Amino acid sequence: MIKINKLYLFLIVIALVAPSLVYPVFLMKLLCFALFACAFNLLLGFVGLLSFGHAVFLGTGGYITGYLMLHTGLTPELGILAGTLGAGLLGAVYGKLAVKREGIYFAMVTLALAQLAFFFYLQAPFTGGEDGLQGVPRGALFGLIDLNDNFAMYYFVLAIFIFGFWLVQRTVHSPFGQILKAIRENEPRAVSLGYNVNDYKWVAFIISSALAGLAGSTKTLVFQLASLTDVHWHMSGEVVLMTLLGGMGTIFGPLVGAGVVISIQNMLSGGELGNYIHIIMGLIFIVCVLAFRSGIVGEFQKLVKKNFG
Amino acid sequence: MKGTVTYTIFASLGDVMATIFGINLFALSGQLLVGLINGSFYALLSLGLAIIFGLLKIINFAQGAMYMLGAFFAWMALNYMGINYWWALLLVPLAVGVLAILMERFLVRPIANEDHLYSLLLTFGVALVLQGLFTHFYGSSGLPYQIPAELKGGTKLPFMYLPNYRAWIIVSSLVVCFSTWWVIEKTKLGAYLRAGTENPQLMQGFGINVPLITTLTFGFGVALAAFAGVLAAPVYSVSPEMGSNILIVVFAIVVIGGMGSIGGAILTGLMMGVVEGLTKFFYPEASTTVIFLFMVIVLLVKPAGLFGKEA
Amino acid sequence: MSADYVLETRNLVKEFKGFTAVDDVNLQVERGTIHALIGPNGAGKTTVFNLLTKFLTPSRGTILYNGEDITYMKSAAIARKGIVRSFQISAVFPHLSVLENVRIALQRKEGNSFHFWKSEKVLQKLDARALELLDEVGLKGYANTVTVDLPYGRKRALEIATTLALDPEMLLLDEPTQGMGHEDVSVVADLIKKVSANRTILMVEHNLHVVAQLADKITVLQRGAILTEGDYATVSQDPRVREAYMGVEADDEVANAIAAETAAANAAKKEDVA
Amino acid sequence: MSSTGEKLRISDLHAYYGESHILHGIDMTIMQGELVTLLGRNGAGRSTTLKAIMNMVGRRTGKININGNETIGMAAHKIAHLGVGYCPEERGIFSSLNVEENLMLPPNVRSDGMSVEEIYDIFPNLAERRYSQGTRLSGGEQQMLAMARILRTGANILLLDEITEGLAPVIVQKLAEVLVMLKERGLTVLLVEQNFRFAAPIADRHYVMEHGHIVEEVQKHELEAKTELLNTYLGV
Amino acid sequence: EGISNDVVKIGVLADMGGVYADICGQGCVTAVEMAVEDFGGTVLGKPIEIVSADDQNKPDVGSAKVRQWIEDENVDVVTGLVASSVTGAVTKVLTDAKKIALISASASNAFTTKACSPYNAHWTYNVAALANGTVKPMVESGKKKWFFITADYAFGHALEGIATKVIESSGGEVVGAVRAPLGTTDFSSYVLQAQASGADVVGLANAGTDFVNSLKTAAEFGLTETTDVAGLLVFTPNAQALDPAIAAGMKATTGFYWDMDDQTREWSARFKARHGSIPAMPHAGAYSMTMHYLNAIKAAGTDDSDAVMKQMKATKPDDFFARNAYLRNDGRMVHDMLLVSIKDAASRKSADDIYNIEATIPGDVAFNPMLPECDFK
Ligand SMILES: Nc1ncnc2c1ncn2[C@@H]1O[C@H](COP(=O)(O)OP(=O)(O)OP(=O)(O)O)[C@@H](O)[C@H]1O
Ligand SMILES: Nc1ncnc2c1ncn2[C@@H]1O[C@H](COP(=O)(O)OP(=O)(O)OP(=O)(O)O)[C@@H](O)[C@H]1O
Ligand SMILES: CC(C)C[C@H](N)C(=O)O
Ligand SMILES: [Mg+2]
Ligand SMILES: [Mg+2]
Repeated sequence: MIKINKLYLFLIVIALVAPSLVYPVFLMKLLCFALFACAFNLLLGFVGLLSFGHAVFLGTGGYITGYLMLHTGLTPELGILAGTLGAGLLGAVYGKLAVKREGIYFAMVTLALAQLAFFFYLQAPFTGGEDGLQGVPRGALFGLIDLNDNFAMYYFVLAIFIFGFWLVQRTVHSPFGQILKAIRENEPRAVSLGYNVNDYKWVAFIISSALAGLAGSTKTLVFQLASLTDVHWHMSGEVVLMTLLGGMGTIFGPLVGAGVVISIQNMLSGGELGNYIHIIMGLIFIVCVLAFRSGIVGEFQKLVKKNFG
Repeated sequence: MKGTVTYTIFASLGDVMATIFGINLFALSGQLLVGLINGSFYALLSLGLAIIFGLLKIINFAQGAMYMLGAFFAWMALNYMGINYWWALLLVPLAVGVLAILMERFLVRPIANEDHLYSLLLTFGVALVLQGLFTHFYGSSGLPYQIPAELKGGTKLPFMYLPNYRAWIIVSSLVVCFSTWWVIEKTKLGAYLRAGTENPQLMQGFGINVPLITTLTFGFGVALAAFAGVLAAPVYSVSPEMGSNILIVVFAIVVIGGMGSIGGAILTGLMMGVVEGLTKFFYPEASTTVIFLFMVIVLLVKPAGLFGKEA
Repeated sequence: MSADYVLETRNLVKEFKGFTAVDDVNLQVERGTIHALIGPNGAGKTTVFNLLTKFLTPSRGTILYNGEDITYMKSAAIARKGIVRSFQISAVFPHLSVLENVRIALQRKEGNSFHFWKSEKVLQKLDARALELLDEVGLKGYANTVTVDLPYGRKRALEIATTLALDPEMLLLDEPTQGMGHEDVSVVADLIKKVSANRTILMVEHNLHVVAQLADKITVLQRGAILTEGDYATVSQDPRVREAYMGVEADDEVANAIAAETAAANAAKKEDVA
Repeated sequence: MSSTGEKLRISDLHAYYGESHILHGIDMTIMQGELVTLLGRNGAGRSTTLKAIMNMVGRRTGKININGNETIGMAAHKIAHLGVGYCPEERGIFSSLNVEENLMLPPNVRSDGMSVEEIYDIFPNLAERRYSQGTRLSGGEQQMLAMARILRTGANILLLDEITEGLAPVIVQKLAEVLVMLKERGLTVLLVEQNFRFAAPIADRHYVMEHGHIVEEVQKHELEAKTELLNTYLGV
Repeated sequence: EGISNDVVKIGVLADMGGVYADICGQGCVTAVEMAVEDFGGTVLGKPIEIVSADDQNKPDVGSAKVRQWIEDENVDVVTGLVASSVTGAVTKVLTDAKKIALISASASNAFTTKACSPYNAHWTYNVAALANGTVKPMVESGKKKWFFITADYAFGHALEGIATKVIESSGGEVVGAVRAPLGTTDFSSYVLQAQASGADVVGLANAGTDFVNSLKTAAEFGLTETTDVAGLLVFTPNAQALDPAIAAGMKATTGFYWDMDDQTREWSARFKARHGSIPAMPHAGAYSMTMHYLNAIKAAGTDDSDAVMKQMKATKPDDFFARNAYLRNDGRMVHDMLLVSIKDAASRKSADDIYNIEATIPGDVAFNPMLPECDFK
């Protein structure tokens, strides 16, 4: 217990000083994706549901926040709140449909539903289509702190991330989380104990989509832009990759996975290798699945257990 | 009354349009036929998925990439080796099937006992790699492929000009789909397949070489996609993106149909093509989403799918 | 005074595409008894069970529970009314501890199962009751064991403890001893006996020893219809039952053994009463 | 290769499911025409022994000689063709096939299997429900079908796992008769049973397993003398 | 003032692997490299450095990259710029940072109209030039009734919109339009609708694979035989991908054709030797605008954006690409465009020989006049 607390303390200190060492916008991007991956991991890692359309919630949060910030002059915290709620609402609708199917079907249903939304956003007038919503103002937090300053923005994003991260942890270790665990272990038994398992999956889906929306809303503020990228199925694939690579069902896996994937993308987007980005992502998928299923954090934990446990 | 309608239709074979309730019947029939053509591709692809799913219990996310590969191989065969369309139609599915067999043997089988979500992710990775490779080497603008000389031209139907090649697409894919259905539902080999689907280990115990059947089935399911790819090459441009676009739609179709039966996969595929065609006619803006909306409705009223068995 | 029936069926019929699996069955389960359903293979026992627990819908007829018509109620609703079915498949949560297994069942009534913002520590107040239940089935010492590591028979016991946590009024057991070794069979039989206090149990069972030992009343089904009813002694003497189910030339040794057990059981019952 | 001698010889058989080591060096020999049972408590490894013979476990080492062929390195699907018929504990009826298709499914491994008529004679329930979907049968009917299925193939070494499970006593008695009849025809049977009362009168020999080891071998004539011992092993 | 950070850093942002990769991807990088080499590799004694990145046609990826280039890597100017959506987002970032955007491949005319900025320079072509170049002469020659198959996103809408204006102002009418989603593979039902519309001309307001697929389908269903089909935006790689039997005779407007004269052939040969294929118009444009930018630095004696921009507008670009050219105050580079027609198979001497040049369209005819609010001095 103490060890864990020390670890958290250490991480927070690093997070606090990081922006003076690394380009802050990069860090903010990382935090947004880490939050997105944490939200996704709540479903995949702790309920065993592979949502292959999670980008739709990231994007929905982003569009709502972007639209409101552009056209109503809301303060950023309210804009983000609205985006989060909107994504959660969409999650409620999609989740209700998706939990009717299991396993691979669940993955296909979520993917198809996300594609439905993608086409909607592509055609709907308020999203700006391919252009996206550009020039979204960051505004002033509570009307006081100007977020156009990258440092101010960074600490705001960090606070949001910590909140999201905490909520995921809390959910996993809550009475609700107990039932989720039971459902993952033996679904028919949970049913026979009188639990309406679809409702539990549904609530988990809503929490996860709202958090994904939170990540999207935040990301829109950081980059001052909401676009189709965030609702595209490639993005859904990316978050799967982050979680898988980092270690699904682990606490820090999504964080590590997001860090690695974002860094790789950053590295590749520069040079000659840009061409290879899909090939490399694909190869990572293959390698992870074949040899590395527990992900970086998972394998590390195994190693520690073997040598010290 | 009946007579009058018929009369109207026949009388209008010239350039007078046959209209009922303000709907242009000729245009409608045209769209229906076009929908059927698209449905043929959907049917081939979802049939391939269903067969693979049946025996391996995995969804082959690379099915779209294999379709793309089919089209590319046809192009490469023609341009590098001078192999014409007809040979390609035979050889390319074989070649892609062989690749699939290697993929099954070296990538899919090692994780056969893991959660099937992993194989979904694995095949997703394969799809990304294939798509990336072809984009890298051939760009993304698409490559041209000629309609074979024998099938150039078309037939003037009362309601539309039907290119011969499109007619060929419908006929050939229906023949392939129906033959596949017949083998699986009506023959002893099919019984092995169906039983192997449920309990491969026991089938082994009965003396049936299930790994071989599994591998061949995977190869065959993928070959169907490649076949569709070769069929598609002359009408859609051969491009790395062609597979991923269609695959998600096919996924929705699979959810609608429910993977319950081989016949169901074929029928749903054709049906959704027609539904899409109708939408393009009545309300084109929704044509990209109609199949997904249809899926939503099916999920609401019959979660297991139109042909799915209740869990 | 007419007997107090917990569960009754009236002219229950189930047809599958022209095949009548359950044919006009009038079953009456008396409160506080152990009632066994036996009969040859394919007689319709499992089908009756599925009808009672709403896994199947009757073609005709009514099902009454405490006088209330539950014929078309959903299975989750019935579970909440107090009819709980146990499954043959190992119905445990393998990677949770034994204690947690029981706690999951207790948690339902707490009404906090959707509280994702609370710490799971709030569940600790259920531990005492969970331990009590584990004690009842002799698993107290295993409370912190991970469930996969339990021997087969103990898993069975755990499953029953979990079921009891729901505090059911009526238990439906489909072949509870199937696939068990002799030792486990008697453990489970004892357990059933033990938990039958204040409850009603309806079970399907092919193991005549268990039936003889436990059942207060036996209904014999054949080809979907009730052949005969009564206590073990009556039923087992019925020549039709012997022919259709037990076999005409029932091995004397077995018959004797059964008779002895029945006697012992009856004796025990009388002692209970006294 | 002798037609009368050993049909099955197992030495130092180890079997694993993934990481877990289940069988720890099994040795047994079964002669033609013998009916041998494997007794033991739940989880002792009896089913695993049969599965290991069929090469249906994760990994196995040791020697398994069937009808004179060493099979440890043999692919699973080849084993049946040595004349082995396996009836699994969980029955394995196929729901996508009807009863008759299920019955006809396994390929013949030898020519002298029972005819379908003969089989329907033994199990009249099956005849009655022959066009029904396999898994729509009642539990007991499925058990009958699973047994019937391998009688048809002509296999002469039968590995039977808990075949009386869930069957009404009448049918159990009928099965006992069938096994005796098969034995008389010269078939070799390895029977996993919980139902000792069923097995005792018809078996020639018994192996007792515990924790993946064979701990005792009991001949038919020793049964009486070793009752005590069996009781402690099996808790009868 | 001199050169900031002692280096001139040029960022090339393009689509390295997506649907526009052949139009302006690695090829644009190559073209910029050629410009820097031809310029001599240094300016005012300081090195010229090139960094490049893949925008994946995503506005967010592109703008994030550019932000990082500016804030973290001291990039002075961004060139390439393909998908209009990316360009829109990027020019916002650049304008905020007072850095110059040299736009080569984007089609939208927004960067010199409603999203104009003193830091934008839009080279090669735009939708207005396409409409004026291709559509106007056709309407004037009597093809009055038009039907559009339009790519259903900003670019397609813009192209259709501006073409519609041209048609109507020239006395024609638009009898209908269908919007096909980006990346549609099956155009048959749209073609059927076009057929049923009774139009004289079916305009393809799309680009890239969409253009190729829609045209192929039109030919297959016999539309090309009964009706004129006009491709509004045709790049050479797409024209090469088409069966000459289908495409022959089709007219298109382009900002550049490699085989125009000796000057273009000389440069194109060098480009092909390095890149493997003949240059499409954005490649040539990328070279031309980089060259013009470097010349302006040299002349201004500084790489300060305002000074350089002023210099760029003051001197006329003149090279193999830019003919009769000048950079207008709104950032529009006005130059002669070409009206070409696609050759049939028989008259092609090689695989690269695809166009006949039909006419030269003077820059002032091709491009719409400057808006007063965009007149940045
Ligand atoms: N879904 C179904 N469709 C068709 N027939 C069915 C179905 N379910 C059961 N049957 C038939 O109904 C009859 C009764 O089956 P049931 O499972 O109730 O028998 P049972 O008494 O439980 O037998 P056992 O002791 O063998 O388990 C059987 O002949 C079976 O084949
Ligand atoms: N597929 C499997 N994976 C892992 N362990 C297994 C598997 N199947 C069986 N085991 C384990 O192997 C051991 C022996 O099981 P086996 O099924 O052979 O026992 P058995 O003697 O047949 O008992 P039963 O009466 O339960 O059939 C048990 O501990 C069981 O948990
Ligand atoms: C490269 C081109 C096809 C133009 C691109 N579609 C744009 O949006 O400007
Ligand atoms: Mg039953
Ligand atoms: Mg067993």
